[in-house]
This record gives sequence, structure tokens and C-alpha cells, in this order.
Amino acid sequence: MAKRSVLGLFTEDQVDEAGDAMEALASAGYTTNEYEVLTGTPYPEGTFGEAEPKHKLFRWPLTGAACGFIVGLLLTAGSQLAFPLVTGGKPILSIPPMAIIMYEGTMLGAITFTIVGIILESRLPRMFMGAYDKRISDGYIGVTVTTEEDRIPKAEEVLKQAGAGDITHGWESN
Amino acid sequence: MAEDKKWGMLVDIDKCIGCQACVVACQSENNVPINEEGHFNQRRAIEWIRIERYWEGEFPNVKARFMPIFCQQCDDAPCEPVCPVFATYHNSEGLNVQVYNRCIGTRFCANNCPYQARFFNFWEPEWPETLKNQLNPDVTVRSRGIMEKCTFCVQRIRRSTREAARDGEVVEDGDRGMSPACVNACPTHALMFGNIDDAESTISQEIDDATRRRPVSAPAGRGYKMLENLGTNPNVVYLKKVDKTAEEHNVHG
Amino acid sequence: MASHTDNGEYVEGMYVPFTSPTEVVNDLVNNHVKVSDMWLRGVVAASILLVLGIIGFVMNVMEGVSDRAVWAYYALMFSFILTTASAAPMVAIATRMANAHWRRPISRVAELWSAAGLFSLLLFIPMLWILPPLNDGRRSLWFYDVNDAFFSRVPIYSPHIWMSAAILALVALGVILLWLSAMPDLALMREHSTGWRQKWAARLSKGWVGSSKQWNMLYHRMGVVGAFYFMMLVFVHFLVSTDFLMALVPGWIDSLYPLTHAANSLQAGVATVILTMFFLRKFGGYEDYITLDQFWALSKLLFALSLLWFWFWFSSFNVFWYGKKPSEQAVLGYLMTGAYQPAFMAGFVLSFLTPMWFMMWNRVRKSFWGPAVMSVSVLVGTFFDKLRYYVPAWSVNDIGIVQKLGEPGAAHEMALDNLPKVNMPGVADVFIVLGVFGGAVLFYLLASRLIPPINIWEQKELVLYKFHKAYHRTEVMVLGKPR
Amino acid sequence: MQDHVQLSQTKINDDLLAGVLGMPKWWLPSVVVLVLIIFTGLGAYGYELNKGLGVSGLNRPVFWGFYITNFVFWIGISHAGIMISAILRLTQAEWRRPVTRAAEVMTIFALMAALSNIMFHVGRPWRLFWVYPYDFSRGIFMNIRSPFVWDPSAVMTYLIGSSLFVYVALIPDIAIVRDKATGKFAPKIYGVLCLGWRGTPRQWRLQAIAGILLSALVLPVFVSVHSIVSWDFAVAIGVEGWHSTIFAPYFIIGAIHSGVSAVAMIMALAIWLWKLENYLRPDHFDAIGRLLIVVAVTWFFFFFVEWIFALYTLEGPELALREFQVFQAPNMWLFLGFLLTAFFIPVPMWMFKRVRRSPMLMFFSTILVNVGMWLERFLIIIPGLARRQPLSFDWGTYNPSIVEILIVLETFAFVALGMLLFAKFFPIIPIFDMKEGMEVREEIKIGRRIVPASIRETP
Repeated sequence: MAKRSVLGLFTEDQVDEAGDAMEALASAGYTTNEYEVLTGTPYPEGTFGEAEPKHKLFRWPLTGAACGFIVGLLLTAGSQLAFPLVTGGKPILSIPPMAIIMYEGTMLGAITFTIVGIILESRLPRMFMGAYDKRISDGYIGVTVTTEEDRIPKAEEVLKQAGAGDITHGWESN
Repeated sequence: MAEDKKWGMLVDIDKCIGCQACVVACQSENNVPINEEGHFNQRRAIEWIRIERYWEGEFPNVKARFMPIFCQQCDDAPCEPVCPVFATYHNSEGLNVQVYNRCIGTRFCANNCPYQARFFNFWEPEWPETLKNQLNPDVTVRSRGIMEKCTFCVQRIRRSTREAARDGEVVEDGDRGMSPACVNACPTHALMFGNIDDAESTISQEIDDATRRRPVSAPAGRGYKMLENLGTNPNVVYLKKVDKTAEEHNVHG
Repeated sequence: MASHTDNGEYVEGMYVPFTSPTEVVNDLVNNHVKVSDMWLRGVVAASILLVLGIIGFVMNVMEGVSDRAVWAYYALMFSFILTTASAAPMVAIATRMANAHWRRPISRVAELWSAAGLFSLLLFIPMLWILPPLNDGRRSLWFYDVNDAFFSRVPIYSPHIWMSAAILALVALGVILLWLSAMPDLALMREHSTGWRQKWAARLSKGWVGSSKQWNMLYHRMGVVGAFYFMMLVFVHFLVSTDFLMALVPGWIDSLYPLTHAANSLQAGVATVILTMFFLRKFGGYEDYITLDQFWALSKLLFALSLLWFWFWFSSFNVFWYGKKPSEQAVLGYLMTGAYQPAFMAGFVLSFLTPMWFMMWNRVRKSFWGPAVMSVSVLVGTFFDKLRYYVPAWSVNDIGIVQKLGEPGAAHEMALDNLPKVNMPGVADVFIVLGVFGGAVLFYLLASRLIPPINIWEQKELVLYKFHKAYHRTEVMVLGKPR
Repeated sequence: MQDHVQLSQTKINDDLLAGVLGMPKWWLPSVVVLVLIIFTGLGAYGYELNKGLGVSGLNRPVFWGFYITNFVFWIGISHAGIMISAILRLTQAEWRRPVTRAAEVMTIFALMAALSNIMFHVGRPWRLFWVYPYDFSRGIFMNIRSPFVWDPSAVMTYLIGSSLFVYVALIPDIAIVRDKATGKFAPKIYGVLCLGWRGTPRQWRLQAIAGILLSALVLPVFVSVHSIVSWDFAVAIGVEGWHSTIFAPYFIIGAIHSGVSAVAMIMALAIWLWKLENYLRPDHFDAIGRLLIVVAVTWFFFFFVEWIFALYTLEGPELALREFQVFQAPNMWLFLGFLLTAFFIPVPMWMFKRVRRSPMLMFFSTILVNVGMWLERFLIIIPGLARRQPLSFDWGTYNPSIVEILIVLETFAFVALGMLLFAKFFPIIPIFDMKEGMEVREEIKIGRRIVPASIRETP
């Protein structure tokens, strides 16, 4: 079903109020994946009392490296065995050149996979912006709640109490 | 008569008179473009075989030394492994072959050749109308942008082996006109061509006799290979000039 | 200003320092003045080894200095000490220049190793007799050429002269650096201790009262001396690896090797420091100071340097392998694939493969045992790597260039044509290896009694410049950047 | 000590987006000029394609010339990007913040320029793709034993890696542009480009990790790339002076030398063009100047060792080559110029704090360095190829033709244009990074002294 989202906007120096809002939301029975804080700059972790995000990024580079290594191995060994042409009296399977290209393959795999991992792990690409306010880029802090329509007004209430300036609504669908 | 082939050349500096007949023969046999004066001035002349001329001694008793230099068909050729597209590699008959179609013209091989026996087609090769018809049909006319070099007249080797096979014989050195154009053209027989894997062949005899008790650190016969310290193991053996003053030049190129 | 526990210790992943400088002083001074029996045991063991070493040395002297092959293992150990102990202070110097706070507890741990530099100086003296002068045709940096009018004017003992000067300078710089950085602490000792230690401290602290002028001078001097120490270290490795190693093997012309020699020494130096930290923490009673921060940071460094090890090795190897020059092939065959292949493989696996594979994982890096074990692996690997270079090279006895220099193009043909016989370690060699090892450790242990192994004044600075503070709903670390 | 200016986020947005949202009046003219230069160069290349490489100054035995020199030069420049951003990110140096992106972007365009040089260089560029395992119809793959196959693999890895790196670090700033941009399409386009970034703690967290992790991954690649480029020369035994094991590290450190200089150059330009003196402070120039001293001295040491070992052998041909390099015109003058510009003029200059803190002087000294490093590559490649070796019959010389010169100029124009275009569409200084920098800045009061400090997350 369609969800709605509401966003309460706090000014740059209302950091603690934003934190209060998060706590209030928690105590009002909203789950951590329902409400989020949006900032224009990275704040130290836990500034708003939010939990450290769990992520599995570190398996990405390893998988990528493994794939790249295997591809490199197949490519180098394969191409030399498939076309066994002697050049300069070097062995058909010359290890040092293979090592070089396998190395590059490994690194390429690791990097590309890491990039993909980072994008996916940060929940991007995101199709619907939901409730968002351009002023966040100017340093405002937004606390947004995304939930079923019926629970929206309560959230709005909580945000107002915590001292949110403007309240904006948005459609969310997922 | 050994079945396995390893083509080699023997150059007797003592016999070379620097007449350039080999150069001309090579040009006409292998469709090497005409080197006009301009090409020489640009240092872009293509001579698969060239006679290097070194002056020696002071006037008036000055001597000219001639040294025919062409691709040495090295066993451990530095030019081969650096080609990114396998345009040059070592074939089963010990020849360092150049595949024109594959060449993309990085000129890496030319840098790595210590004998500078490789040539690049900087210009589209051209022949005067009158010479168009004398191009050798057995040899590719190389387009611009690729490398070329001495092939030991591989087309002749192929033809004679083919014909020999047709007549059910095994080709001997030199018969059926298999030896390269330069060898045939040399008036003083300074060049000798043959299968050096075959112990009986004349050339192996000659080389063996000339290069007994190698390596060069203890020189015995007149035989030596060019720039041996680089470890390229050429298949071309040179014989020193029988002349004390020539030695430095010959031993170390 | 910051939230602290009442005692410096290591609380879930973060280092919480002492609250007040005075606590630091008292704790460290007390810890320093009392003689632990662990230390006594160490001294006894090290001395025994040293005695063995002296026996081995005497046995070699019996054989005489004419045959270099006899002294191959001795040379190996000299270079090993030069590679480990002499490089260890770099950890302190570099981190101090980078102004990294985590260095503060361990900078002295690293600097103390320059005391072992004195030992390497002793080790060097006999080598002067063993190595031939230039006039018997050995190659050299000093371009000695019997035929050349200009080059032949070079003094035939240049390698010995320059090497002695360089290593003397290196050791001197090391000791000066140690003394400088120790001055404020010695002053502390002067105040807080009694008996011989107080006298010694009073004499060495040179009337240090800690005026701001003195502090500025100290910072400045330590920077300068440190920079010179680094340059001299590189230079010494440069000389050793050319005139005392490569020059002995005909055809061995590896322009990268001097730098490899230096880079490997940095790796081994870091390993040495990590291992020392480990022991000081386990048996020295410095758990509060040498914490996970130090191990974590240094193991990152060790990991990077292990990768560097491979890069330097491969850069040399690839060029030789691809070039296929006979002279280079001969050298490769002799040093790598020949009889000394096991040593090479050991070096390769222990100095590169093992650290690379295990230290990739943060779990290994961020622990006490991981880095310690890895450093052991690196040190053993370094030993074997140096072995496969020094022992074969020193076994080559006929340098055999003189007779060739006459011929035209002789330089081309300088190749290793006849391989000398494999040089297996005898009893004397084993004794020497153990003895040199023991000697270095002994020097360190003794020095650690004279000078506090933890830098007290830098520790005090740490209290000022690194602390935690509340930030809205979380806690952050504040790092001061003085200067 | 950090003489910084504390600015509000709005101010930062306005300053750093000025070049993107508005259009400085110098922008269009300079783009036009650059495009003209590029077209001239491409025209020259067309002529070369049509007539063959004969129109260049190359000959036998000097088969490699300006193009390869330029290739190596641009690869070298490209190394600064990762050098600066990766190493400084890993060491958490605060002064990295304003310079990282410019450096990385320079990496990308410099790499493209380098690759284009290979295209200009080869005899049959339309078959260049044969060095990749692509052409199945031909029935043969590339020869992986050739350094010219290692090169493409390494350079492509580096190009792809650093481009993605830049993109990931760009996402938050694109989001800012999305919020700031006006008009019909711009916000939509940027919205798509930033993948709907909203700035949740999770996204910031991963952004931070990305910086560290990717730096750690890209550094080894950056080392490998130039090592491999150096092996193009070092593995050759045919050319005197090339077959030296030190080449890999020597090229790397040379690359860093020229690259970091290039970064300083771009910083100065950024100040003048986009009026960013609030963000690129004298401190930053001071820091990069110190870094440059260290790099330059190290580089000179490698240079010294390389020479020592050339002479160490006492081999006739090697000595002849060095003699040709240093004592014979025109190389003599080039060599002199190279020594002065690459080391002996700039380094003494950097010794003075006043010089380090002045963008103008840093700009000119670093230009000198890059001139010098270009000459260095030239002096490594050409004299060796002139073959001062036993077969004296084939000694050669090399005079570049106008075609080559035009094409070399084109590559410079190309990189400049690339930077300008990028700066038009994206912020050339990482906005969120600057904001974070302002955020984490702290001060410790000790007695009367105020010590600059910065906040770190507790490990």
C-alpha cells in the first residue's frame, strides 16, 4: 500500500531538538526504520542519538577481487595456451606477465564491486524522494517519518512538539 | 638428412668486398620500396640487408671495413615478446617471422632490436610505373604503418620445400634455389645459408669449425655472433677478417 | 573538560589516558626504578648468547681473514642488525614529524634501539680487514679502474673509509637523538630518584629546567637530528649494499637494490618496534601506555611496508627476468633459484606472503597477538632474505675482473661464470648468529634501565592534546595539533 | 596556525556553486580558444593519418618520440590525483579537503590525454583495439607477455577506478546542485545523477568509508600503473640506458613530483578563476610546498642513484650514452634546463615560507617543475634511442616536426578544457567535505595558548 512521509525541519543550531524529536518518535512507538534524520553535512556518528548503521560493505571488495583474479588467470593462462607462440625464448606460461595482468584484474574487480557495494549499501538509487526540503542543503536538519497514512498525524504532532519549524508532507511508495 | 630445420647464415667478413649486390638482390626479391635520396636523408630508408662501412686507421693507410647486417633471427629475440599482438614470433624452423597483417605499428620491436634490423613503413611504399610489373608475386607489398625486416627469403624456403615435397624428396641446402636472394647474389660467396640443426650440412660444418671452443671470452676460431653479451643467441655467425687490426670491430660489433 | 575514568587504561576500543600529568609521572617513574626479575632473566639469557657469539667469532678468527667465505654469516648478521635495530628509531622520527599522537607512548621504545647501534658499530670493525681494497679489481661505487688515469687516483681504501665514516655518523646521530629526547625525563629522574641513577640523570640532563626556550630548542633539534638520521640511514644502506655486497658478485648490477635494502630495513624496523612493544607490555608492566592504538597503527604501517617489499623485489626481478642478459641471468640463478632457493623462498613467504595475507584483516591488525606474530614472521623472513644475498655474495672469492679489465669490452663480460661452492653454516656461524642477536638485545635491555623506555614528557603532552568530549548525543575525540 | 575562515553552509554553497549555477565571463572565451587549439591538433593528426607517420620527425633508429614522451608525462601528471587524495585521506590530513577533487578530476583527463597519445603514436591506430581480448573473428588474442598489453590493462583499471571514485565522492555535491539548481531540466538531471541522495546518517557513514576504502584500493593501482609504464623501457636490452631496475620507483617518484606540482598549479588557478581564496588558504599552499620539498628531494636521490649505477658499470656504450646526454648539443641544453627547472630553481624557492604561502610564486615554480619533468622524460627516451652504441653506422638524431608539436599542444588544451567543463557542471571543490571540515574544527585552550584541533569519531 502507499505510504506517506512527513518531514520536520530544524535549523542548524537545533541539533539537540532534532535529537529530542528522534527520541520522542522512538518513545511514541515508531521503529528505527520508520524515522530518519537528514542532514546537509556529515555529523559525527550518533550526534542525534541514532544507532550505528549496520552494513556488509566489506564482503564486496573481496568478492570483486576474487572474480577479478579468476578472470585474470583464465585470460592470461588461456590466451597463452590457446595461442602457444614462442616469443623471445620465453616459456609459454610466463609467470611474471601473468602476475601483472592478474593483479590488475584483481584490483579492477575489487574497486568496481566496492563502488557498487557502496551505492547499494547506502540504499541508492532511491526512486521516490518522499518528504524532502531543499533547505537541508543549506544546513537545516530534517527529521522524516515514513509510515502508514494513519500514523502520520501523530508523528507530525511529535515533531511539532520537539520544535520543528516547517512540516512538509510527501508521498512514498515502496 | 635431419627432418627438423633451423635456418642459419654464415657471413665471412673476410670475403665481403662491400659491393652491395646483396642489397639490390634483396630489394628486388622482397618488394622493398625504392629508397630515394629523400628517404636516406630522413633516415627512413628500408634495407633488409645493409652493408655497414667502417673506416679504420689514419690517412694515408686507411682501410674500409664492410659488415653486412640483417635480421639475426635470434633464438631469444628481444623484439618478439614485446609485440602486443603477436605480429612477430619464433616459428618452428628457428625463423623470427613478421606477420604483416597483425602489425599495428607500435615500433616497440624496433626499439628492442639491438641490431636495428627492423624497419618501419613511414610512407606508403611507391614504385615507378616501369617497376610495378617486376614486383615479386610471392611477397606481400607492405602497406604504410607496419614493421618489416629480413625473412631469410621465407618465400623461397617455402617454395622449394613445397616442390621437394611434390617430388617426394627432402630439400637439401641451396638446391631448388632455396637460399635467400642475398646469398645467391654474393659474387664472393661471403654469405652461406643452410640448416644448422643438420650436423652434416655444409654450414654446420663451417660454423662448427669456426666456432670451436666457444664462448667468446676465450676466442678460438674466427667465428663470433654479434653483441653476444646481450644473450640474444643469433642464428647468424660472422667470421672475423683475417687481419689483426680488424678484431676489435668484429668481436664487439 | 573531558570524561575520563580515574586511571589510564584501555576501555572498549579506545585509549583513555590519565587525567593528570602528575599521575603519569609517578606511575612511570615507579615502574622504571624497580628492577623486574623478568628483566634480569632477559639479561642473563642475552649475555649467554653473547658469550657464545664471542666464541664463534674467535673460531672464525682462527681461520683467518683471508677467506671471505668464512665470514659470510658474520656479514649477514651485521647487515641484519643494521636492518632491524638501526632502522627502528625511524618509527619514532617519522611519526614525530607527522605529529601522530599515537606515537607518544612508543617513541622512546623505538629510539632506545639506537643503543644497539653501538653494537653494530663494534660488529663493523672486523669487516674492514675482511674486505679487499680496490686495487685487486673489485668493482666499487668509487669507479676504481686500473687502466683509467683519473679513476685510479681514487684511494684504494675508499669503500672502507666512507663506510666507516657513514656508520659512525649514523650511530652518533642515533645516540644524540636518544639523549635529546630523554633529556626532560632524565631531569625527572634527577628529581624523583636516588643513588646512582640520580647522579647519572643529573649529569646527563644538562641542567634541564623545562623553560619554554629549552622546549623550543628541543623540538627543533629533535627534528633536525631525526632528518639527518634518516638520510644517513639511507646512505649507509646504499654503501653497504653496493661496496660490501653487489661489488663482490661480477655482473650484479641492480640499480634498485640499494633502495630495496633501505626499504626492507624500514619494514624490519617497524617489526622490531612492534615486537619490543609486545614484550614491554607483557613483561615490562606498561599495559596502561602501550595499547591497542599503537599496535593498530603500527600494523597498518607494517602491512604497507610488506606490500612495498614485494614491489621492490618484483621491480628488480621482472627487469632481469625479461631482459635475459646472461650476466643478469647468472646472478638471478645464483641468488634466487640456485642452492639458496630455500632461503629465498623463506624470505618471500615470511616477509611478504604471510604479512600480506593475514594483515589484510582488520581483526588481525587490531589486536596484540596478530601484529606480534606477524613481526616475528617478518623478522625471520628478513633474516633469510639477507642470508640469500650476503652468504652467496661473500662466498664469491675470485672477483676476477682485474685480468679482464685489459681486454676490450671486458665490462660486458663481467659475469659470474664459475659458481663457488654452497656455503652451509658451521658451528661457529650458528654461534655468531645467536651471539649477535643476544648482543643487540643485551644492549637494549641495559639501555632501558638507564633511560625510561616510555617517553614520560610526550606522555604528558598526550594528556593535554588528546581527550574525549561530549558532542550532542555522542562522544568524540579531540586531537590537538600544536606547531 | 590554521588561518581559516569559518563560514556558514549557505555561504559555502553560494561560493562553491558560483561557477556551476552562474557562468563567469572568462569561461566561454577560454573554452573557445581551447577548442580551437584542439581542432588544430586534430587537424594535424588527420594529416598524419592521411599521409602516414612520415609527417612526424620519427626515423630509424629513433622510433619513439614526442608522443611517447607525452604519454609518459601525462601518466605522470595523472598520478597526483590519487597521490594527494588517497594518501591524505588515509592520513586524515585536514588540508586535503579543498584539493582532493580537483586532483582526481585532473587524474581522469590526464589519463585520457595519455591514452590519446598512444593513438597518435601507432602506425595503424584503427587496429589499436587488438591489444584487448576483444577481436574473436581474427582468431588470435593479444600477447600478454608484452608491456604494451600490461599498459592498457593497468591504465584502464586506473581510469575506471578513479572515475568511479570521483563519482562516488561527487554524489552528495550533485544532490546540493540538485537542490540549488533552477530551471526546468537541470534539477531533474542532477536528481537522476545523485541517485536520490538525501543525506541519511547511513549514506554519510558509507560516504566516509568509501573515501578510506577506495583510497586504500586505488593506491596499489597507482603504483602499478607507472611501474608498468617504466617497464616499457626497462625491459628492453636493445637500448642503452633503459635497462635499469630502478626505473619503476624512479618513474613513480618522478610522477608524484610533477603531479603534485600540477595540483599546486590548479589550486592557484582555482583561486584566480573562481575567487576561492576563502577555501584555498596560504596554509594549503604551505602544506603542499612542504610535501613538494620532500618529494623533490626523494626524486633527486633516485635520479642520483640511477646515474651512479649507469657509471658504476664502466661499460663503454653506457658511458657514451651519458656523454651524449649531458655534453652534446642540443641535449646538453635540454639537460641543463631540466636540472634547473625540475630541481635547482624550485626546491630552493620552496625552502622559504614566504614563497610557499604565495599562490603566485607556487604557481610559477610548479610550472617550472612540469617543464623540467617533461624534459626529463624526453631525455630518458630520445638519447637512448639515438643509439650511441657499437654499431656506430646507425647513430641517429631526432627533430620533432610541426605536426607532433601541434598534437602535443592539443593534449594540453584537452586536459584544460576537460577541467573547465567539469567545473562548469560540478563543483570543483568538494562542498560537503568543506562543510565537514568547518564542522570538525576545534580549539583547545591551554593557559593563554589556543591550539588548533579537530574532532574525530571515537574508534
